[in-house]
Amino acid sequence: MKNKRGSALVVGAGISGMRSALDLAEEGYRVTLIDKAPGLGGTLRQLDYQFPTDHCGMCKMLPVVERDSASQYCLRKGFFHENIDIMAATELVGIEGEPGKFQVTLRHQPTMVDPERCIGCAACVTVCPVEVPDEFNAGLTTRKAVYLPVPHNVPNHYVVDPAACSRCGECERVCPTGAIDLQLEARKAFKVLVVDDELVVRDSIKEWLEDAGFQVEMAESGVEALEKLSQGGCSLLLLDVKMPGMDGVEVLKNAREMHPDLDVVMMTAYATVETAVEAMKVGAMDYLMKPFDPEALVALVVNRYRKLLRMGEQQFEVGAIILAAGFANFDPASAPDTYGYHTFENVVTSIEYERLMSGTGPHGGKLLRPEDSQRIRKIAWLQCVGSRNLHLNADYCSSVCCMFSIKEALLAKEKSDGQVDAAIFYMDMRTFGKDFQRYRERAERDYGVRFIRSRVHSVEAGEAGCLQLRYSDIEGRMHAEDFDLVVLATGQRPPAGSDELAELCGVERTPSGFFKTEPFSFSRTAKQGIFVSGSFGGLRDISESVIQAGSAAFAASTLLHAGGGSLSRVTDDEPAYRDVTRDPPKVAAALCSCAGDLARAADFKAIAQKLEGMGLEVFLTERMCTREGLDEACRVLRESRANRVLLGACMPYVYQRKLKDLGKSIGLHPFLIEVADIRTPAFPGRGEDRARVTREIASVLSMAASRLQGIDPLPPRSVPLSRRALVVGGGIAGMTAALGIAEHGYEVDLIERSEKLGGNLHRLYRTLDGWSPQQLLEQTAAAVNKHPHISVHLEARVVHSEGQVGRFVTTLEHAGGAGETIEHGVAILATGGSEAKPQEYGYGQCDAIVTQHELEDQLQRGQVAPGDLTSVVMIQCVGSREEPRNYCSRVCCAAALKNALYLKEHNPHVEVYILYRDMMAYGFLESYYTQARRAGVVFIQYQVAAKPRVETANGAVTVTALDPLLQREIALSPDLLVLSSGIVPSNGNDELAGIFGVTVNRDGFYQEAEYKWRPVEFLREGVFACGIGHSPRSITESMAMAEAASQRALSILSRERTMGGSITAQVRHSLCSLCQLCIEACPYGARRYDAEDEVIVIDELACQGCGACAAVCPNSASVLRGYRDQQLFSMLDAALEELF
Amino acid sequence: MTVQTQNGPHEAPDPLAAIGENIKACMQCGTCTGSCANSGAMDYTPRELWRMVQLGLSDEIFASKTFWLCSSCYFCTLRCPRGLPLTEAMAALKRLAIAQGKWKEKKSTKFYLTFLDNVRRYGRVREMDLMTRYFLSLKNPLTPMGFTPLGVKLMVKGKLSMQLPNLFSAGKLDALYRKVREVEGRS
Amino acid sequence: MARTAAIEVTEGNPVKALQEFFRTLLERGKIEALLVARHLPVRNAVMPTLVTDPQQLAGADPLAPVFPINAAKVVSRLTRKPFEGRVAVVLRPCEIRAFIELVKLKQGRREQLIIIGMDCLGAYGNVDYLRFAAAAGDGSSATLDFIRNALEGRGTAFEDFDITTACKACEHFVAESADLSFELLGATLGEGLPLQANTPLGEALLGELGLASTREPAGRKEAVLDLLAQRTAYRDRMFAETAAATSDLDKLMSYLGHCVNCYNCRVACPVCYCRECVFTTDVFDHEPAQFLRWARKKGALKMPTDTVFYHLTRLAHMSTACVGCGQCSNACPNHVPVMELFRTIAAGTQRAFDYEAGRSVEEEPPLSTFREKEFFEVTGGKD
Amino acid sequence: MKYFYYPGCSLEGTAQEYDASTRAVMRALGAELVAVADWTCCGASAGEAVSHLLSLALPARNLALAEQSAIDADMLVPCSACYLNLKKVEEHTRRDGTLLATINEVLAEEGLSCTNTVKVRHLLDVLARDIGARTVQAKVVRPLTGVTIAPYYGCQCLRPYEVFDDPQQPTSMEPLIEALGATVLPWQMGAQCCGAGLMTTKKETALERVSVLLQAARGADCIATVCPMCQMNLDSYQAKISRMNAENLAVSVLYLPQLMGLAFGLPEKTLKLHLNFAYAQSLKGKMSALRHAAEAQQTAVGSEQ
Repeated sequence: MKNKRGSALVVGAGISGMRSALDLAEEGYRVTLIDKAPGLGGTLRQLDYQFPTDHCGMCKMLPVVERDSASQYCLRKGFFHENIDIMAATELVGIEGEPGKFQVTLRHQPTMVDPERCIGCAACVTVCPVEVPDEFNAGLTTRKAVYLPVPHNVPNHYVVDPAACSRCGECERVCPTGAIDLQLEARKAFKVLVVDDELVVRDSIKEWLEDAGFQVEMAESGVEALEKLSQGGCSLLLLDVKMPGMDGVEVLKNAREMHPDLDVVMMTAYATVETAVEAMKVGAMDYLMKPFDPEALVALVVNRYRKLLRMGEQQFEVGAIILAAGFANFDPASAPDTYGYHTFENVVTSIEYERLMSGTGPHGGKLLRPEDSQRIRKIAWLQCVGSRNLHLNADYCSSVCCMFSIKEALLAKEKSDGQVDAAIFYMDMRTFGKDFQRYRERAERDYGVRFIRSRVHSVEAGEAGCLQLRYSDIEGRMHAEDFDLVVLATGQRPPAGSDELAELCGVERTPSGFFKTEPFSFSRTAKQGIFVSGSFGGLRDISESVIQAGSAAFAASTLLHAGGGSLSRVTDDEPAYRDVTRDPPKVAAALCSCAGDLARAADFKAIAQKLEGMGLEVFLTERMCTREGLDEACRVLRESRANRVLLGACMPYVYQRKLKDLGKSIGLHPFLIEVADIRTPAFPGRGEDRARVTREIASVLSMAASRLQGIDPLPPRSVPLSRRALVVGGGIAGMTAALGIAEHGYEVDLIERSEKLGGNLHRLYRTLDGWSPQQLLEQTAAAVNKHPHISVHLEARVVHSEGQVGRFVTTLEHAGGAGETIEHGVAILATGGSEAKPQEYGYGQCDAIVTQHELEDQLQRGQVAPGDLTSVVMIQCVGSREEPRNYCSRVCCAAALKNALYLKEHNPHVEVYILYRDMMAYGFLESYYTQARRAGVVFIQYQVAAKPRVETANGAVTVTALDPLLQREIALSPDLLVLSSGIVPSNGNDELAGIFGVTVNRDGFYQEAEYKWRPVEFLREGVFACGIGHSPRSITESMAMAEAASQRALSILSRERTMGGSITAQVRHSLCSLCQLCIEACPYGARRYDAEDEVIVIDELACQGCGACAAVCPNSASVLRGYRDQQLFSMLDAALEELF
Repeated sequence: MTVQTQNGPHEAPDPLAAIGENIKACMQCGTCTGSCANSGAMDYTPRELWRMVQLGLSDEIFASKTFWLCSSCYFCTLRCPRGLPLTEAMAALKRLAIAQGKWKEKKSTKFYLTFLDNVRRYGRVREMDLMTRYFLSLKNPLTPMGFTPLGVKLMVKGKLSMQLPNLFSAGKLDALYRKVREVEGRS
Repeated sequence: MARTAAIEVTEGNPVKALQEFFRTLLERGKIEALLVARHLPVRNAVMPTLVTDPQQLAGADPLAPVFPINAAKVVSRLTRKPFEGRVAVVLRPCEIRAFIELVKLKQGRREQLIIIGMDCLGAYGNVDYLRFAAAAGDGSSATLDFIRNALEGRGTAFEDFDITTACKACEHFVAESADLSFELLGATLGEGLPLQANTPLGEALLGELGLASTREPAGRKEAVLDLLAQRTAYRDRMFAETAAATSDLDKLMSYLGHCVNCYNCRVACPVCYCRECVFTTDVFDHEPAQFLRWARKKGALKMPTDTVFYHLTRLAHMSTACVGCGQCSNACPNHVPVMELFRTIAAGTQRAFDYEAGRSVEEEPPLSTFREKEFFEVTGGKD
Repeated sequence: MKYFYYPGCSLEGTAQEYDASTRAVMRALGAELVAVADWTCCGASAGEAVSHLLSLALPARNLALAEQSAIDADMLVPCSACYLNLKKVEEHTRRDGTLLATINEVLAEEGLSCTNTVKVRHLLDVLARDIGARTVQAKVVRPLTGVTIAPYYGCQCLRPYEVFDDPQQPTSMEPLIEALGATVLPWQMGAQCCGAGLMTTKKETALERVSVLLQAARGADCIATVCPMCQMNLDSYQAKISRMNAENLAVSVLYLPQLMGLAFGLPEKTLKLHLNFAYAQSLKGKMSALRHAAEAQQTAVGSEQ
């Protein structure tokens, strides 16, 4: 479906990588998506459950419009998209050229198993003699050297772990499809020269390496080594530092002179480490410390071997590069004794806990202690492990762990029917996201999760295999409590390989190692054309990563568009297929005998007879998995002139992505081609009863044949789209969205209810990191106003809208009452919100009580001079984080820190007290919290049950707060009391939502389609949300969201016409009783009742063909194309006929 | 009880301020307390003590015995997420208490002062002399009894240096001590 | 909140009292029209009739022990779209409950409607009623006989028949959801017929009509509980017998063996609302060759096919909405105990969804709401 | 291998056996110890409690003395308290840019100056990293077979500065003990505080700490220490604590070099084992058995020849 010139490389195929890749692919760009790991999905592969639903839901990221271009099954199992080339086990190793025209070099790690041929039968696993810890289960279980990197992938291919493989060759021998090639010869050709004056060292190394399949030569002195080197053929030199005569460094220098590309690894004792390090400066690649650990030595050589072979390097040109390499979890073992991790088996990281709890984990989902498989009764979560810790170079908050732990605690409660005691030890519970606060309260109130505000120092051995935590509670009482399991909420770190990537890209990094981005952007680096996506940019949960990934895709898209990509098409949308609508069904079946293997297991003659009896034409082929096999099948099918095609092969999912090509080749629309899995009935281990296998295969095939015979041959319709966007709200989010879309060449109408653009930006003068919102406002507004594609409608309101994605008609009312009607394909709602007016703490009674915005404004105008102040008190969470406004406004803690630091900077003597509940200094904001503490701002925690008291008398304010630690009241008499009152959504949101057929949540913020996976979309297709109308967020966060929303909108705007899915619902109006049950049942909001025509209408683009409507309809007035009752009946008949 | 914070930046610098400066970044997470082997014997936990330092509750701090109970094991310092020099701050509190004569803990203070005097005199510790002077300084005839058994044991083993006290000549490190006092007095 | 007024009963004839009350409603312009069961001039027929002229109320008799159709269907036809004014409908509790189901299925509207109900003492089957009425001479006397017999403890059995099985198993004989309902149970007719308002609308109407309040008759509660106990016991016996009779596929096939696919039960069913039943569409328009294939497979094929399938499908579609009015059995030409089967299955499906058909318009139909964590006993708590 | 040797006051007095065994063992291992002439006290814990500057000037004086001798060597310090005080000079002056000048102003009184060029190394650090278990093993003539040893590190060689071992779960002593042929007692207390700092001033608190340690060491023949305060603290109050707990908690507490010396076959007198209060029967018995066995073997070998 690629229809635009321009392509991008996305590095990292976790959530954010997939999101960025999909965003660009859906827009029509070609994307190469690579990942170092042998499977896709990043961290999410290992997580079964996600907040807030405590389910998965990743599949919701898949395209809704034009969904046939991508896979439509569980995304954790894998995915494909026509415009995305996916390369697993692949690294980016070179970038040259310039933005829009990068030459990138990729390196593929060989998996030794041909994925095209591997049918996942597991024959190799049964014979593999090696067992190693399985990283998928965080080392809690073991696997073989040939294994499935992600056990639930579909299709799933085995890979060989070369480090663990003993090269016995058994797997090669038993593989029924010849998919495994261990490349044993190549290894033998890899010659290692070992140079050491001690014979015992040389001998043992030789033995280890030869066992590992390498060729080894030895030299006992530098001179001998150089002589052997001069004969050539040596791939790697293992070189002792300290030798009599010519020492290691000298040999190194000479050797490198002889062979400048020679790979050299030094061998050293502790005493000469410094020399070894020096040697690395003159060309050694690495060093090994004596005494040697044989495993580490062999691993190092294997590693060098693989790097040197440069297997499967590939170069090509891309316009933009998106780095979505994700994050690494802090490894507690990397720091000295973090909470007894690795000392006690029952101390696990949050990811390990996740695997422990998983149905595919070591205990099948039962909560048992890793050490002794005893039932777990008490679990403690320790927060901020590797985060918020200056010792560990982590002056940041990892942002995700609080929610992660609450989720894990809830799951423990649910899995155990509330029997497990769950305690979370924390410093601040950072529930700053949408609905996080209520989630936390639910955990505490409804599930009895204990929240203990205390950081634990260390984990010690307790009674009966338990672990003991000693801690002081908030009131100073000491406790020593035993737990069965301690879960370390490990924070985020830049991922492994960041150093290389940073160097490769030439991008600067923050002191903690994250990539630096430009002001007011989380995705643009200083290096043009290179963007960061998702958590790789630092410290984000799924929802924010998805938003961020959209923003990165948007930035890349803008660049590609500027390169002329966006508007010029390079390929046709749809190939021409034969019109078969009027022909009677004629089904041809091509069956793969798997090179005779299947033909031996089953009676293909009988099967063919059976199918022929049903009126099918049957062809037998061999190895349809190979190019030649498929070509051969195409040829016979083309010649048969059949108008329905049935393929009998293995792994239907593999063919799903080939169907379009196949269809093109035989001129038949892919939805008229069906793939039936005939391999599974003959899997090894299922018995060799030939009659059973024959019966099962025949049954599978005749079912599919029946379905094909009854299929409605009308091809899916394409729908014309209006390529114009409507953006409601002229704040920074709205302006950013409008500009983003207009920059891509599409017309935008920007509607603003007030008389000027800019919204809240008018009230902000500084950001915490020192940038100027005013300058941003000025530049953005100017760009919007002069953009030829943007029509700004000031003092205008949306009063009506109808239609569906691609074809909305919306009516505006202008200030004078004049109306205007606009046709548009998408709508973005960016109507924002504002600072809440406080109702409490004496606001309004006295001039000395102001809000954070007011303080900022008064400071800016000089109405308040820091030098005149002696004492300022700020109260956080005013009117928020409790019902009815039970959410965190996310920006107030940052605002308080900003204003407090400003005051301290301009008057170091001013006393600033911040009364807070939990400082929401998430992500990199933490460093400002540290700064503020260091600057002497006094932070006093308060609890909702004992809020500060404010009294005013004669214009003077006194604030009394209870310090929970000392259990004492602290009386303050500030010159200024500043209230952080939080954000409320704009009062028009509700009405506007009604007009566009979308909803708001109970707090009045827009209700997105799905909090994590579709954060900028509404359930109603074609309508998007961004900015603080969706949820409170900072300027940069709002802009990122606006960019993500524009990017989603662009995927629709980028086409003149678009295709509905081949499987969609239809209404047989003559049968319909208009009970509207189907509307209720539709999870995509794709159905509505047209009262005027008294019919049920389906939005074909929004319909995802799930069939809920058909299920709920009693008389099949609602039907699903391709799955009509008659088809299913005949499939049932076919199935029963063969099995009885 | 209510804590009144003093408004006004222009008062004399609080002697506690220097210590407060070092632990300003403390966020009362409680890590220190969790590790403190002696917290059970303390009247305020370290977590509370640092809070009191932040709030400038000088009188109560020096009335407490918390910092005297610090045995310098450095566990708290090791794991303080803010990297604060907590053990040093405990020592600084001892120092301040001694300097201001706010010693509730007579034994500790006397011991430290006697010890350093011993070093000033001889350059190295002369244990017999040190113990004799320490017990004299306590002016408590019963205190030495607590140590007698060990002292006797040590003497029997010949482990106490028996060099005779040199009461009248100048001390070995007089000059160095004098200079330290001079430099410290300057700031 | 509930308010009770007493309607004067003359000559010990509650039917007359009701007619008077309806007349007042029409004459005082409170309603545009009244839908009520009325004796037709011909052969003791009692049919729902839409009356606008107060003079035409003479034959109105909502207490006649018969309802040839469940009038919910008629009310649904009346109310699918807005109309002028207000209409009162006099319905039995099972008719009201069926109508509530139809409202949820967008097949009717509660707005502009005053629903008047009554304590239902049961009804005879259509054919039985003709014999009963004929024996009494005319319909009006038959009704009075029936009421006296029922209320005075003489029972409702007559000759060799009684009220229908559905009625005997019905525990919803009080019209709880009606705006106004006549309370026969426990009433002393000489002191007037109690008329209870169950809704604000009903209350307002009582107020407008200036009817004096009265107290609930002393014996009512006991009378209701007594009847409920009888009905529930009967019902549970019926459930047990039906479950035993249909406990496997063979028994079920024999239970439904007499079905001739006439679809009368479906036509009579008030909650079977499809414009056209799927069984009469092309879906079941099997290819001729298909019959032969089926026949070949088993060696013999009963015709017509799809009878059991038909009932199972209807159970799947409608058992959650079944109110147990019994019209299906009433309509069956071959005496298939359809009602017994439906009520037995419905008891299970409605319990499973914690749903009761006809209880309230607010309660969403089970299949239109999605609850993430339901049927733990089936899923075992797995996702 | 050459090191400056700073014994510190304890090693002249209460810990003479530590001094003697360190010297003997280092000699056996081929390391030369150069005395720091005219060294003075590091200030111990008293310095810091009284004067910050004095607490740094005292150790700096010793570093300055070593620097003066113009030998390129690290300074070996067996006493953990001295080690930390000496180490602090480097760490503090690095943190505070003007501090070194101030210290030198004080040292100038004695014509000395410190530039932080001499690296301060704890004895355990030197044994574990410079010498290593393999070299140690090579010197063993009388393996401590069957002897179970609890490695006890104490605080100040581990904390606050993480130089050569994990400050909370240290292991550096283990390979050394194993090299001697002994068995390492698995316990969690190696890095816990013994409370020595409070023994003179807060005796009850300190005794409680020792008690916890001795109880945890049940099963060991010996606790190996590398700090004179820890040794004395664990060594001297065993009877009292046993009475308090109504349980005999007596266990030998030897300095690590003493144990090494035993395995190297050095005479007990050289190692001054008679100065340890708690050289308990269990260990003594095992040691003499080992000695007899070794002698018997030697005799046998001798007669064969």
